[in-house]
Amino acid sequence: MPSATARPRKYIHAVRETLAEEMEADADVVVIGIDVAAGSVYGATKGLAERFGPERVMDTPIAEAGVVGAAVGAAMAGLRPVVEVMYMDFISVCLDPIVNQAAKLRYMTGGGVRIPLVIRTQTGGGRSSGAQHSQSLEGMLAHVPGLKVFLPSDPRDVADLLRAAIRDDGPVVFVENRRLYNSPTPDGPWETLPPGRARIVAPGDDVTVIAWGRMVGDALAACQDERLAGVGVEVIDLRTLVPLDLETLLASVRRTGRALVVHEAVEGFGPGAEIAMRLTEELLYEIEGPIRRLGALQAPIPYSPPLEEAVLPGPASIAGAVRALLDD
Amino acid sequence: MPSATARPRKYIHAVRETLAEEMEADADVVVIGIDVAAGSVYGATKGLAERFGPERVMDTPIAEAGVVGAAVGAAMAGLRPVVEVMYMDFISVCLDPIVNQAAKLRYMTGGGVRIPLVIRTQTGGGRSSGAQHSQSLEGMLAHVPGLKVFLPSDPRDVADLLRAAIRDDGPVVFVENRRLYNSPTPDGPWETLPPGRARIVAPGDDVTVIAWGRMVGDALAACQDERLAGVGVEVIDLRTLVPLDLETLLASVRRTGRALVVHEAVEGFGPGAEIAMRLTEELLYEIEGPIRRLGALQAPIPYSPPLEEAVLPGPASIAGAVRALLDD
Amino acid sequence: MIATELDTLAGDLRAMARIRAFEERVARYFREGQIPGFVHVSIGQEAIAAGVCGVLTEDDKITTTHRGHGHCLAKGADAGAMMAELFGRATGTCRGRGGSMHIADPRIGILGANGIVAAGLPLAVGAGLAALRQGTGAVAVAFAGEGTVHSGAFHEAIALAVLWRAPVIFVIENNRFSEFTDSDALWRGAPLIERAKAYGLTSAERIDGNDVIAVRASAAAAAAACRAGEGPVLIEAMTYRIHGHYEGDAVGYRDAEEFAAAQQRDPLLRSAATLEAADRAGDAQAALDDAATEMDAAVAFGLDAPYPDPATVLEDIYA
Amino acid sequence: MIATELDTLAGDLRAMARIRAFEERVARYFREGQIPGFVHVSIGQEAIAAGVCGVLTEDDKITTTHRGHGHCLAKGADAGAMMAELFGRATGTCRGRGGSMHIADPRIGILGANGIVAAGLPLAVGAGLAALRQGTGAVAVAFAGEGTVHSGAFHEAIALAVLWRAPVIFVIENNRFSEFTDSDALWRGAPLIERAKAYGLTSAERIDGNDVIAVRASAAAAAAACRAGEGPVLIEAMTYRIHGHYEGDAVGYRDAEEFAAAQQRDPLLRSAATLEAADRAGDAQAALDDAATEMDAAVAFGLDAPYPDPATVLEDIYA
Ligand SMILES: Cc1ncc(C[n+]2csc(CCOP(=O)(O)OP(=O)(O)O)c2C)c(N)n1
Ligand SMILES: Cc1ncc(C[n+]2csc(CCOP(=O)(O)OP(=O)(O)O)c2C)c(N)n1
Ligand SMILES: [Mg+2]
Ligand SMILES: [Mg+2]
Repeated sequence: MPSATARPRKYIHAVRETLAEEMEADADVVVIGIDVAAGSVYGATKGLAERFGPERVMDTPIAEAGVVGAAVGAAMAGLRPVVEVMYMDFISVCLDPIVNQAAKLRYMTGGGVRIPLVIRTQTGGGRSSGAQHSQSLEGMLAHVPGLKVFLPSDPRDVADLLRAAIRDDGPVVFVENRRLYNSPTPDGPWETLPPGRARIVAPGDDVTVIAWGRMVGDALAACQDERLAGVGVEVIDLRTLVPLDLETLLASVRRTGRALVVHEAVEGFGPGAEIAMRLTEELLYEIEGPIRRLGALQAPIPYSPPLEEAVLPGPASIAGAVRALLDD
Repeated sequence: MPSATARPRKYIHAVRETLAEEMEADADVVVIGIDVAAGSVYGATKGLAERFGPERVMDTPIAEAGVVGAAVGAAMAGLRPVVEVMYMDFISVCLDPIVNQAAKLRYMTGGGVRIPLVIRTQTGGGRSSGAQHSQSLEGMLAHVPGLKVFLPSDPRDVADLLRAAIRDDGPVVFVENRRLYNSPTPDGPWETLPPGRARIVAPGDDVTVIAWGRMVGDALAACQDERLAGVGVEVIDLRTLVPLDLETLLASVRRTGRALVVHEAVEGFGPGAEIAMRLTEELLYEIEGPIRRLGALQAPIPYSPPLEEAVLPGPASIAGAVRALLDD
Repeated sequence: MIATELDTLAGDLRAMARIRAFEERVARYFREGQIPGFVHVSIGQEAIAAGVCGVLTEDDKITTTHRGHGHCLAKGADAGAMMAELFGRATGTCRGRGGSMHIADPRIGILGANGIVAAGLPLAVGAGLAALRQGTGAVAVAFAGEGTVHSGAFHEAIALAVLWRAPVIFVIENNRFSEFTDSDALWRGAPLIERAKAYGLTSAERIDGNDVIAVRASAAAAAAACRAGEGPVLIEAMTYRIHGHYEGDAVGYRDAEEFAAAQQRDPLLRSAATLEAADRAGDAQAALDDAATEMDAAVAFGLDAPYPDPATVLEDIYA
Repeated sequence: MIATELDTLAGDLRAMARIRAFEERVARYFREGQIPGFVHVSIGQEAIAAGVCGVLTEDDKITTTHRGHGHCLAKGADAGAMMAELFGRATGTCRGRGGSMHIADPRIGILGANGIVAAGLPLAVGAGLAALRQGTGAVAVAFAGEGTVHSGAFHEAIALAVLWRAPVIFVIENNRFSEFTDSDALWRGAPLIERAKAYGLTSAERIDGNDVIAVRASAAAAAAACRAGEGPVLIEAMTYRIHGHYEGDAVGYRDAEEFAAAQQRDPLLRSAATLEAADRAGDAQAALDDAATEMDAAVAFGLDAPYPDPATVLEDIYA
């Protein structure tokens, strides 16, 4: 539960308010990125510059490799930078400081250094943003030892996980979903879970659907599909890809016997393969059919709405895939 | 079989001679990279500058993003560049032109352009090259629609696949393994296979081991391990990750009932997960135990030899993993 | 001005008017929700596209940015096909795969807009290299915003172009803003053209990017130098972004007085005034009228066009 | 020269001699197969490490390259622990995880050597930024080879350092070669220091990197400027790579005459000669002797040290 302020109303407020709280609590927390003083393109950092000044909310030129590299160096030297990479697709221009520096330098120095760095970025297909502004590349990052990868779907988790990321002494990639920015904080209790703990967002005994980010909501929506009438679908929000909460997943699938992993990322060589495989390895003799994945088709994300819809998973295709599992 | 010249003696000669042959055959083929005129660090391009001149064998500054980007543009405009990224780890500094440009521009232009580009790079752990010069990152690339990924283990395949890559009208990442550069061309027939066709390098009926690059040799060596005495191990050299020859793999595993995917890449969220999962999906009711993966441990590659040995797969750990499969 | 110069100016005004009319319709149909995604228009910057592309042939290549409609139109892309692309239709220049930010027509040398800032610069260097190696005499133009100049790709592209002596014209459109930021606030040191000269570019000049006559002259000299093997060169064209960063941007950061002054420097008004002063007001009016007619037709073509068939979605990924 | 200057020079010679003795042993033990991987030694370039690190405190940070042993030694890293690291031992500065190319000791401000060319530059900018924000008065030094200057990371690092006015000293060691390439062959345009000034660096000077007195003076001025809030600055230190790119490089590309001339400019000989001329030959000899003794002990320490326990291989990945 947020420590000081009121409950954030929306996903994007959770980002903003948690940043503010952590900046308030620790003078070493600085926010760095393109146009962060103006709030960046979705307004996630709005108001911070006015409150904390340009020395702690630092606009940068379009030079992401240098910026992220500098953030790594600043983290090694005692700051706790929260650096924004505006679209996840742009990790392509700053992968080295993420993968070869932030992720590895603690190990390479034999534990000699802490790198308390958060790389905030956002993704979210389905709005015709085109092939270079729509990718979900979390699988690439999860593959790199040394990086943690958080992907909240819910404003409460945004707050809790962003706080945990900022307080983590190692690098965390924090992936927001722009299509969730306006989603409201649900009523009900605020159950804080640590990174590495998945959340069962809908209980069910017949089949497990594992998702994160925007796909959690789509999975919940899929439960309303008439093809799944009467089916007990357990929907699990993974929340963090690294660390991975295999325990919760195993317990669920052990009970349901069937599972689908859903993600916006391209299916082939995607993150779902690891999850599905880990479950299969453990539960081969207990499952009632192959654990399956549903990700984006093997294509760059097209611009035209009907094409993009054909490429990305959504409630209908999730429901279809769950139905197919049950009929397997 | 190489078209004009004699059979290359070694893996590295196959690179060099195929480049020379293709440059001879097509004036649009140019070689670009750091120190390529001097042969680069392992000598793969040695002699080409003398033969084809500096206009076709172009040394570059250390500016990989610019160089690969320029190669993409040159390919769009009619050349067939073969650009070298000296170590696979360095794709981190030039991922954008690979992932957001080369891989996507054909699609994004509605098929309006061809991008006949080869990105040659090399990997190969086990020689204390350290965390930033030892990574096998093929999984990241295979996840990107639009890229083909070739990883020959054998001088004959180097020649055949490099030729195919150069003649391909789309981008291909061609991953050599530096620890194989000195490996000799085996005697015996030269069976040319196209990309997308795996090769059975040792037949067997009890268990299938799927590998590529240096791991193919390690898998063969594992067969000699006393723990596998009398076991019919079928070793398959995958040769290309994209396109993926699922058919050959399925046929083998259908027969053996057991399979292990081995790679130098880190196991978690690695390329083996996709392969193992695809096989499992198809063969769930036919396999005699979970299909397993053996990759590098979830760590940056350490420098010290005993540590590095602990992290990377090798004949002993492969044999152990195969044994465990059989005992499952 | 002599008659042929006036003819040229009238032609350039036609090109500018086409861009203006196109962009105005883009803004409108975006606002009305008929164009999906996001769009960045080039209103106020038309003279650069018109003047530079005016000296190019179909063999020459261009790369551009998220704000690339004008460059594509001026380079010869069909307005109807472009509009269809923005509407996401099957008959669009990219068959609906690209959209505004990725609009392209490689068949006529338009290697495309690019969603990654600065990514087009190395592509243009490569295209220039290809022209050099194949001896075609073609040049490559990289259009980029002034926000690009801090990026590594800008630096590497220029270093390579200079090293290879590639026939590349770097056209930096300095429209004051990089998203919501005053670009001058991010700038330190000598003016860009001084930096460019330090890289060893043959020539680097800062010009008034709202004066199409100046743009054309600078581009013609640049292209001639490149074709003569004396490239690469850089042009910093000073202009002003009249709309927001993208349509929908409330531009709260913009200085009202500065904006008003910038509007006075409108490149179309300016060219029209020159024509009028030379008694060729009719040419000016015809340029505007014809552009309106053409772009209305383009919109109609686009809106009438069918959406792509989802069954084709996996085409053209591999060659 | 006055006595205190001679004392300083004697001290710098000690630092240089330590580096030389260390590197000679690295080359030997690598040749003998006792050091795995590959190693890049800095023989001939010692004056830069000694002169620059001579003006730094333990709070100051440095980042360096694949050729970083000298910088680490001069910044205060323990030679025995470094040697143990190169031998891959548990008592190495990085517990055997790093090796030659990644040698580091963050506890004393050595943020590390780096295997990715130019990656250390942004890291240093960040360290400088941290010093600025935390008001520690510390400076950050980025050591880099002249091969670095074409890379995007160089450009972006300098742009950011200038924008943030970060207390960063960019020390570009121009040792003639970038791997097997004559770096001049890749250079076009104005000299580096002119380019650097165009970026808006407060100062940029080219110095004789084999003259430790000049290096120290330049570095002292640079550090003072940075501590006074006037940074960042750049120093291009001209030197010559006496060994190959890595040990084992046959250096077929090297001009014999040029090499012979470069050897005459040996920074150690030069400093020793100055001391001898001032009747302090004893200091010079002691520097060499003590260095040999220290480094023999370092080798012995390294060779005696245990290998890391493979059971610890998964430690220190996550904080
Ligand atoms: C690598 C990268 N970083 C950030 C962005 C987001 N972005 C898109 S346009 C833009 C500003 C570009 O400014 P400028 O180059 O001046 O072009 P203008 O928009 O003024 O035409 C930014 C930051 C991007 N597309 N790519
Ligand atoms: C990004 C990247 N590209 C290429 C290399 C391979 N490489 C290692 S050192 C080097 C040359 C560096 O030259 P310079 O900067 O002059 O340093 P020097 O070796 O002379 O000290 C190259 C190309 C690398 N390590 N990283
Ligand atoms: Mg701009
Ligand atoms: Mg050098």
